[in-house]
Amino acid sequence: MELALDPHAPVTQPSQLTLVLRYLRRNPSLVVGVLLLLFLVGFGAIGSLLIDTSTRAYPLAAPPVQPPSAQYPLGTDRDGRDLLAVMVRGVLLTGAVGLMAGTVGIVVGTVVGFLAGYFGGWVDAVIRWLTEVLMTIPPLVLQVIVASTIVDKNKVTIFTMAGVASVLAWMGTARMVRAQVLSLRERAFVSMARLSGMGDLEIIFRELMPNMLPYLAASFVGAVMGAIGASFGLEALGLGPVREPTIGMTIRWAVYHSAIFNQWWWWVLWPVLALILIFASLALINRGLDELANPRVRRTE
Amino acid sequence: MKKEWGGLVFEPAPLTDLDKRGVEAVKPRFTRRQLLRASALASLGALAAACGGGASPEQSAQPEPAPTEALEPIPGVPSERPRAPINLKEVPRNRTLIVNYGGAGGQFTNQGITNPWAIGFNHQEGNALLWEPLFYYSVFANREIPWLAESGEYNEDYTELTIKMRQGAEWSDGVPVTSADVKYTLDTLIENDALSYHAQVAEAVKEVQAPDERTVIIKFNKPSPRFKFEILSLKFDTGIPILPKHVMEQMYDVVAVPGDDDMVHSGMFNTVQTPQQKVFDLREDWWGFKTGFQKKPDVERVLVIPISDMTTAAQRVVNNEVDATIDMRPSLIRSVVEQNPKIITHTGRQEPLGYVDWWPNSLWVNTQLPPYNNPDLRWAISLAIDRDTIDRFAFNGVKLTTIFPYPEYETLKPYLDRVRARGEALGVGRFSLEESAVRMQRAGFTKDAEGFWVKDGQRVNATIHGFEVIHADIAPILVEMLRRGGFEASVNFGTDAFQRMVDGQPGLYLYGHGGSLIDPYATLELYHSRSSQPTQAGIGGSNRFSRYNNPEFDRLVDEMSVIPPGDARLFALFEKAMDIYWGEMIDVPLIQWLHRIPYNTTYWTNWPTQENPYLNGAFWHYTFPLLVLNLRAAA
Amino acid sequence: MQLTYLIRRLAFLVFVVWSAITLLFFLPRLSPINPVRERFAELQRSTGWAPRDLERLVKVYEVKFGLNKPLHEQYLEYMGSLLRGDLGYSIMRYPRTVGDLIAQALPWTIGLLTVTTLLTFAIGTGIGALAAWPRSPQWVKGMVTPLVVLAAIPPYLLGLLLIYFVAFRAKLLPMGGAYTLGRFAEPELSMPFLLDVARHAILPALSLILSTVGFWALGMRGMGVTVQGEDYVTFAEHKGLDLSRIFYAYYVRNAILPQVTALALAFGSIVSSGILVEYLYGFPGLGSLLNAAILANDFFVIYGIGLITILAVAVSMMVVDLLYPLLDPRIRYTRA
Amino acid sequence: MTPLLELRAVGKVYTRGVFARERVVALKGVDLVIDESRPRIIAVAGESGSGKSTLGLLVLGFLQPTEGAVLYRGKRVDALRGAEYWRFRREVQAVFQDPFAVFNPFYKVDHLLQVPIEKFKLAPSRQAARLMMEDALRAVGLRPEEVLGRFPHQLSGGQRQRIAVARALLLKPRLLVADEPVSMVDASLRATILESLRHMRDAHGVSILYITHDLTTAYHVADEILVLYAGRVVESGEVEAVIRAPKHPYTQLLIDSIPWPDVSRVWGAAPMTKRDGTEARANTGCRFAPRCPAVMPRCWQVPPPTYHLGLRRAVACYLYEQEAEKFNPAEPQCMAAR
Repeated sequence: MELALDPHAPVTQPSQLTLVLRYLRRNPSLVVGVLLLLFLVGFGAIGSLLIDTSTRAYPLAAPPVQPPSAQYPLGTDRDGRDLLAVMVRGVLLTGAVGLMAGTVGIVVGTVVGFLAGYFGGWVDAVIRWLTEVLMTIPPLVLQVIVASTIVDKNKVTIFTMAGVASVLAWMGTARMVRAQVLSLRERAFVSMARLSGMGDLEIIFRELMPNMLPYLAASFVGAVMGAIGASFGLEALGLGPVREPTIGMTIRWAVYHSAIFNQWWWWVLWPVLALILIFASLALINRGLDELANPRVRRTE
Repeated sequence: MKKEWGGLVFEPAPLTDLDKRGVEAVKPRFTRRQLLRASALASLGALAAACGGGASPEQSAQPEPAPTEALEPIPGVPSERPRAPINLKEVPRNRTLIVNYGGAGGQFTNQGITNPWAIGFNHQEGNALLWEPLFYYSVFANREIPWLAESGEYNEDYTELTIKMRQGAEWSDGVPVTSADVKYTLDTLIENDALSYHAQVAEAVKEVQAPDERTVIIKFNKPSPRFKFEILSLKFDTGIPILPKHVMEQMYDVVAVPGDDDMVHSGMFNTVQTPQQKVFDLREDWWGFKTGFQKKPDVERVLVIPISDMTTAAQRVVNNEVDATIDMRPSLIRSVVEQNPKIITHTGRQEPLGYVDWWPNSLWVNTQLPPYNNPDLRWAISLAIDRDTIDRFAFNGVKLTTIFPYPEYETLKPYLDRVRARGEALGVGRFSLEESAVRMQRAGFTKDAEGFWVKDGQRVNATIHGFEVIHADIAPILVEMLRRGGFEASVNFGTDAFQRMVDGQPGLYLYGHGGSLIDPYATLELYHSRSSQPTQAGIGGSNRFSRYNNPEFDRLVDEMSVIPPGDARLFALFEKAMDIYWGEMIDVPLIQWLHRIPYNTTYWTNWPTQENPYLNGAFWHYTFPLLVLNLRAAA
Repeated sequence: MQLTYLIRRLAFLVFVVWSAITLLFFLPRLSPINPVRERFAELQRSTGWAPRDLERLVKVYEVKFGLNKPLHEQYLEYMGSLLRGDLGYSIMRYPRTVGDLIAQALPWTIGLLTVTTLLTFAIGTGIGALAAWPRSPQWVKGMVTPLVVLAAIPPYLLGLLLIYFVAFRAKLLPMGGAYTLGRFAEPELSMPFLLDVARHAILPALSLILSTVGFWALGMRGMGVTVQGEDYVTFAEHKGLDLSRIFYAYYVRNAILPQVTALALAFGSIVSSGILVEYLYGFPGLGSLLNAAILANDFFVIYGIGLITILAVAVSMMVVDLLYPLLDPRIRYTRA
Repeated sequence: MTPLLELRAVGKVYTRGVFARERVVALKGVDLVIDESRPRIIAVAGESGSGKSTLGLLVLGFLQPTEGAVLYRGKRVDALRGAEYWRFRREVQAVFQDPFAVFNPFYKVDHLLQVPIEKFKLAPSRQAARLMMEDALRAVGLRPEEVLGRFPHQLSGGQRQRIAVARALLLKPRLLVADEPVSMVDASLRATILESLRHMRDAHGVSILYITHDLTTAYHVADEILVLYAGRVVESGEVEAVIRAPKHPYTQLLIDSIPWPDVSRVWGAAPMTKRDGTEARANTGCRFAPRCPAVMPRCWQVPPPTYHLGLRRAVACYLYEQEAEKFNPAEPQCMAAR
C-alpha cells in the first residue's frame, strides 16, 4: 500500500526518510504514543538486564512495606517484593498478556467478521449464530469455567491467561467487522477489483481491509485493553498466575492489603501509573493510526 | 393469590423426591413471601417492582390469628395474607447495635431463611438471636450457661443424660417450650439424614425420653461424655438450637421451608430481612424478661449489614457507621485503631489486637498420595518453613506460628504444656534447609538443575490450595519459602481449591482445624481412620483431608472418646497421640488463627476484652445473644 | 417483506436463545466444583465447622436437586420446568428460589446499569463524534486520550479510590449500599426513599461511567473519522446546511452504526459488567448475585441469571438488526 | 465460428431467506449473441428494475443465471478455469455508473490502473507500467501528471470516469459492459466519454454493451438496441430502426417521452398508466399488459413470444403476430437478439 504523502508535492520527491519525518512532525499523537511504548519496553528490557527480577520481584526479597528510599527506589510491598523489580517484570508480563490476547482476538475476529460479511449466505448464518450465542452468555461464566476446568492449576502461566482472556476477545470485533464489510462490499470498487483479476482473499485484504484500518486499530487497542481487563478480572478471582507479579496481581495485592486505607501510596501509585502509561500509549497510537490510515483526515490537517 | 398476579408464578414445583421421604406430603404453604417477591419479577415496573411492597408480617410479636381462608389455617404459621408495608419503629442510634458482617458481594442472598434446618440458614448474620439452645458455653470464661435447660446431669458411666427444662420459657407464639420440643428436635435429627447433625446424634443417641414437661432423658449407645458440650451447647459455630415441635410438625419437609420473618422462635428478637439488611428488634414479651431470667439489655435493635469489601468495612467502623465488623488482616486492624481513638479490640489498642480463634491452620496433605505418603517429605516441608519470617512479614512481628493443631486456650493449656518440650525436641517448628535436604534425600529425591527436588523425573507438586479472603496473608510467603527449599510451589486461590482438597488431589491444603475446645479429643478425632476415604471418594467429614490411617492411633482416639474431659487419664493418651502426630507429621502445623475484631466504643461499651473476658467477641457466633445482653450504651 | 423478515428474525432469536441456554446448561457441568459440597465448604470456611458426614449429606441433597440423574435427563427436566416458568431452587440458598433471588436483584441492576450505560453511551459517543469533527476545537479533539487513560484504571480500584476520597475522607456520599440502612425496612415507593437511592447510586454510577466512557469515545472517533471527507458531508457543507444539522444528520448518523451494535451488546452485558462495581459498593444487584453463584457453581442461579442476560442480549441484538436499515439505508434486508 | 459471448434463454430469479423463500424474477428468456468479428455497440435500455443491470452482472460473471446459460467462447462462464478464466476476466470489462465508488478511497487513483496491469501481467517492469498508464490516460484526454498520485476525492467526477475508461482501454478487452457510464457525469463531459467508447469500438474492435435508461444517448452511441421491460426483451433491432419506428407499445411510449428537439411534437401524447409494481406479479401473461394502451384479452393469459419482423428486428407483442408470419427467413440471422 502507498502511504500517502503530500498530494501537492512536486514531482521531484525528497527522500523517503525526510518524508516520514515530515509526516511524523504532523502526527504528534503517533510520535508520543510510540515513544511512550518504547519507553515502557525499554524500561522492561533495560530493567531486566540491570535487576535480577527473578528473585527481587517475588516475596521475601526485601523488608516489608518500605516507602521509596535510595535502596528501594519505588519502595517494597507487604510480602517483601521490591516494587522496582515488580514494575519491570509486571510491565513486560502484562504487556505480553495484552498483546497476545489482543492479537488473537483481533485476528480471529477480523477473519471471522470478513468471512461472514463478505461471503454471506450460510457462512454468515453459521458465524452469526455462533457469535450471537456466545455473546449472549455472560462472559464471566465462560471465562471462569474455562479457567477452572481446562487450565492446570499448577501451571497457570501468562500464556494460559492470555488464552483464557482471548476466548471472548474476538466476538465484538467479528460482529463489527461484519457490519462494516456488509456496507463496504456493496461499493463498486469491489466489483472493479474483481474485474481487475483479484481473488476473494485479495479483495478482502487489499481492498476492504485498508478501509477498516482505523476501526481495526481502535478495535485492537480495545482488544488489548479488554484482554488486560479480562486478565485482571481472572486475577481478582484467584484464577490468574497468582505468583507472577503482573500489574493486575500487584494491584490485587495492594487492594487486598488495603494499601489505600493504610496509606501505602507507593504500592498503588506505580502499578496504576504503569497501566495509565500502557493505555495512554495505546490510545495515542490509535489516534495516530487514524490519521495515518485515513487520507481524508490528512487532507483536513 | 396466584391468579391475582396474572398466573405468572415462579414458584418451583416441590422436589419430587421429598415425597418419598415418608414425611407426610402436605401442600407447600410457606411460599407466601417468596411468591410475592417472585411475582414482582413478572409485574414489569422495574424499580417499582421491588418497592411495591406486598404482604409481610407486622412487627408486632404476637402473630395475628390466622384469617379464615380457603386454606386450612395452621397453628403458629400465619397463612397467606396481603403483606402490609413494614413500618420500622424509630430506634435511636444509641440504642441500635450495627454490625457489618457476611453476605455475598455486598448483599444477603439468604435473607428470610430463618429455619435452622434449611441448608441455606446462616446463624452468623444475626439469626443466632432468634434461636436458643439448652446450654451456652463461653470459652473465655470457661463457663457453661444453662439456658432453656436449668441443668443437665450425666449418670456415672456417661450413658445417660438427664436434663431439667427451665420454667416459663415460651415460643414467640406463646406456646411453652417443653421437653417435647427437645425430644422432637433430637428425634428428627436422628431420623432425617438431610440434617447436618444427623450422623453425630444418630451415632450417639439410643433413645430420647420426655417423662414430663420439664424432664428429658437421653440414653446413649456408648459412653458419650462430650455429647452435652458438643451437641447440646451452643458455642462458637457449633451445637444445636431447640426447634418448636408444634410448628415444625406441620411442615411438609422440615428442610424445604425458609421460615421467613415470622418463623416461630424462642429468642429475644424478631426480625425483618432484606438483601440489604437484617433488622432484629428486641421483643418486649420475651420469656426471659417475663420470668426475670434476664434483665432487658440496652440494645433495642441489632442491624446486620453485609460486607462488600474489607477496606470499606474498615472505613465504616472508623466513621462510626458501624459498631463492630468482621475480623481483619493485621495491618488493617492497626490502621483502624490508629485512625479512630474510640476503637478497641480484644487486647485494647495494643498488639496483637485480637484473640486466638479455635481454628489453627496447618498445611494439610493427602497422606495416601505419593510422594506425600512419606513422612520424611512432610517433615522436609515443615523444616523448610521459617516461622519467624512468617511472624515478621504476615503478623507485624507478633508470634502466631505454632507447632500445635490446637488453639492455645486456657482449657487446653495444661495438655499442650505437657507435650511442648517433646515437640520442640523433635524439631517441630524448626527452620533448617540442611535438615530438610537430608530428609528429602532419605526419601529418594535429588535436586535438578533449577534446584527443585526430583524423584523419577517428577518434581514435588507443592501447589498450595487456599482461600484468598483468608490466606492471602501467608500463602505467597509460604510459596517463596518452599521454593527456596526446593519445592515447586505456587498458589491456587481458584474457585476449585476446596474441591481439590476434598478430592485429595496433589498439593498442599492451607486449612484450619475445627476441633478441640475443652480437651484434646476432638482434634485428634479428625485423624481417625474412619474418615479416611481413598482419594477421589470424597472425605468422610469436615477437615479430614489427611485420610490418615493408623490403627495404633485409632486405638488411642477410641480410648479417649469415652473418657470425660478433665480426666487425668487423658494426659498419657494425648502424649502418645501427639508423638504419632508429630513423628509422622500428619499435617504441618503452621499458625494460630487470630480474630482481630474492631469494637467501636462510641455508642457501645463493655465489649468482651482481655480484662473482661466474659465471651469471645465474635458476634457472628451462636453466643451473640450473650454479647447483646452485656453491651452497655455509652454515656 | 418487512413482516416476513420480522418473523424470520424472531425465529432466529428463538433459535439463538435456545442454543445459548443449552450451552449454558452444560458449561457449568464441566467444572469440577460440586455446588452442594461448595455450600458446606462455605459453611466450613466461615465457621470452621461442618457436618461430620459431609459426603452422605452431599448425596442426600444431590438427590433432592436431581443432580444424581443422567445429564440429559436433567437437561430435559430443566427445559421442561423453564417452559413452565419455573427457575428452580438456589442450591447454595435452598430453599430460596431462583425466581425470588432474581426478582429482588433485577430492579436494582436495571436501575443502575441502564442509566449508566445510556449515560456512558451518550457522553462517550458525543465526545467521540466531536473529537472526530474537523471543526471541533483542539481541546475537544484531545479529550479522548485522557478518557481512555481513565479507563486504564481497573474499575475496582477506581471505585476504591472514590470511596476513600469522596465517601470516607470527605464524607460527601455514602460508602455503599443501596439505601440508608435502618431507615427503611424495605424498598418502598416514596420520594425520600428514591432520593436516598439516588444518593447511594452516585458513586457506583460514577465508577462505571468513568471506567468505560473512554471506550465509547474511542470507538466513535474511529468511525467518525472515516465519515470525514465523504462527499455527502462535503456536499452538505457546501449546501450551506446548518452546522449542527450536518453534525447530527450526516456525521453522527453515518458513523454511529457500530456504536449502536456495541450499545446493544452493552445492554446485554449490563449484568456482568456491573459485577465488580456492584460488589464493591454492596449494591444488591444481579451482578454480585451472579458472581457469588459462579464462584459456588450454583447451577440454577447461574442458569436463571444467564437466561435473563441471554434474552437481553438476543433481543437487543435483534432490535439493532431491525434498526440497522433505518440508520444505514445501504443495508437492505434483501440485496437485488 | 463461436461467438465471443452468448446468452441462451437466460433467466435470473433472486431468492432470499433460508426458511421462507421469496422469488423475484429479474430476467426471463434473454438471448444475446456478441460476435467478436463485428464489434458493435449494443444498447440495453429500460427503466430501473427492468433487469438491465442484472444483465450486465451476468455478462461480467458476477452472477450466475438461474435458467439458461452464459457462454464465453462456447463455454459456460461459471465453468471457466485457469488460463481460460483469466482470458475471460481480462477480455470482458466494465465501466460503472458511479465514478467515485469505483475508486477505493484508501488508495491513490493509480491503484485502479496498477492492479489490472499487475494482475494480468501486462507490463514487464514498473516503468513500462507507468508508461502504459500514461498512454491510457492520454487516450481519454487526461494529462497523466494532473491525475496520477492524486486521491480520488481530489479529482472531478469527469476525470474519475475518464480514468475508469482509461482503465478499460488499458486492458484491451473484447467486450466492455458500460453500465450507465455518463449518467453521473457533467453534460459537458458526456460526449467525450461516449466518444471514447466509440473510439474503442472503432480503433480497438471492442464490443460494448451500453446499459442505459436514457434512449437519447443510446440513439447517439449505439448500433443496436434491446429494450427490456420487467426482465423481458420486448423489442430489439438496429437502433435507427427502433427509435425511428418503434413497434412495441412500451418502446413507443418510451420514445414518445423523449424530449426531441422538434417543436411540432407533443410530449406524452400517448396515455401512460402509472406503474405500481404489483401488476407484474398479478398476471401470468405479458408484463406490460396493465400499462399497455393496446392491451388484448389474451395478453393477460400467455406472454407473447418473440416475433421476428426482419433480419435484425424482433418484438414480443401479439400485435405483430401476422406481420411476423410474412417474414420467414430460411435462417433467422438476427444479430443480437433472436
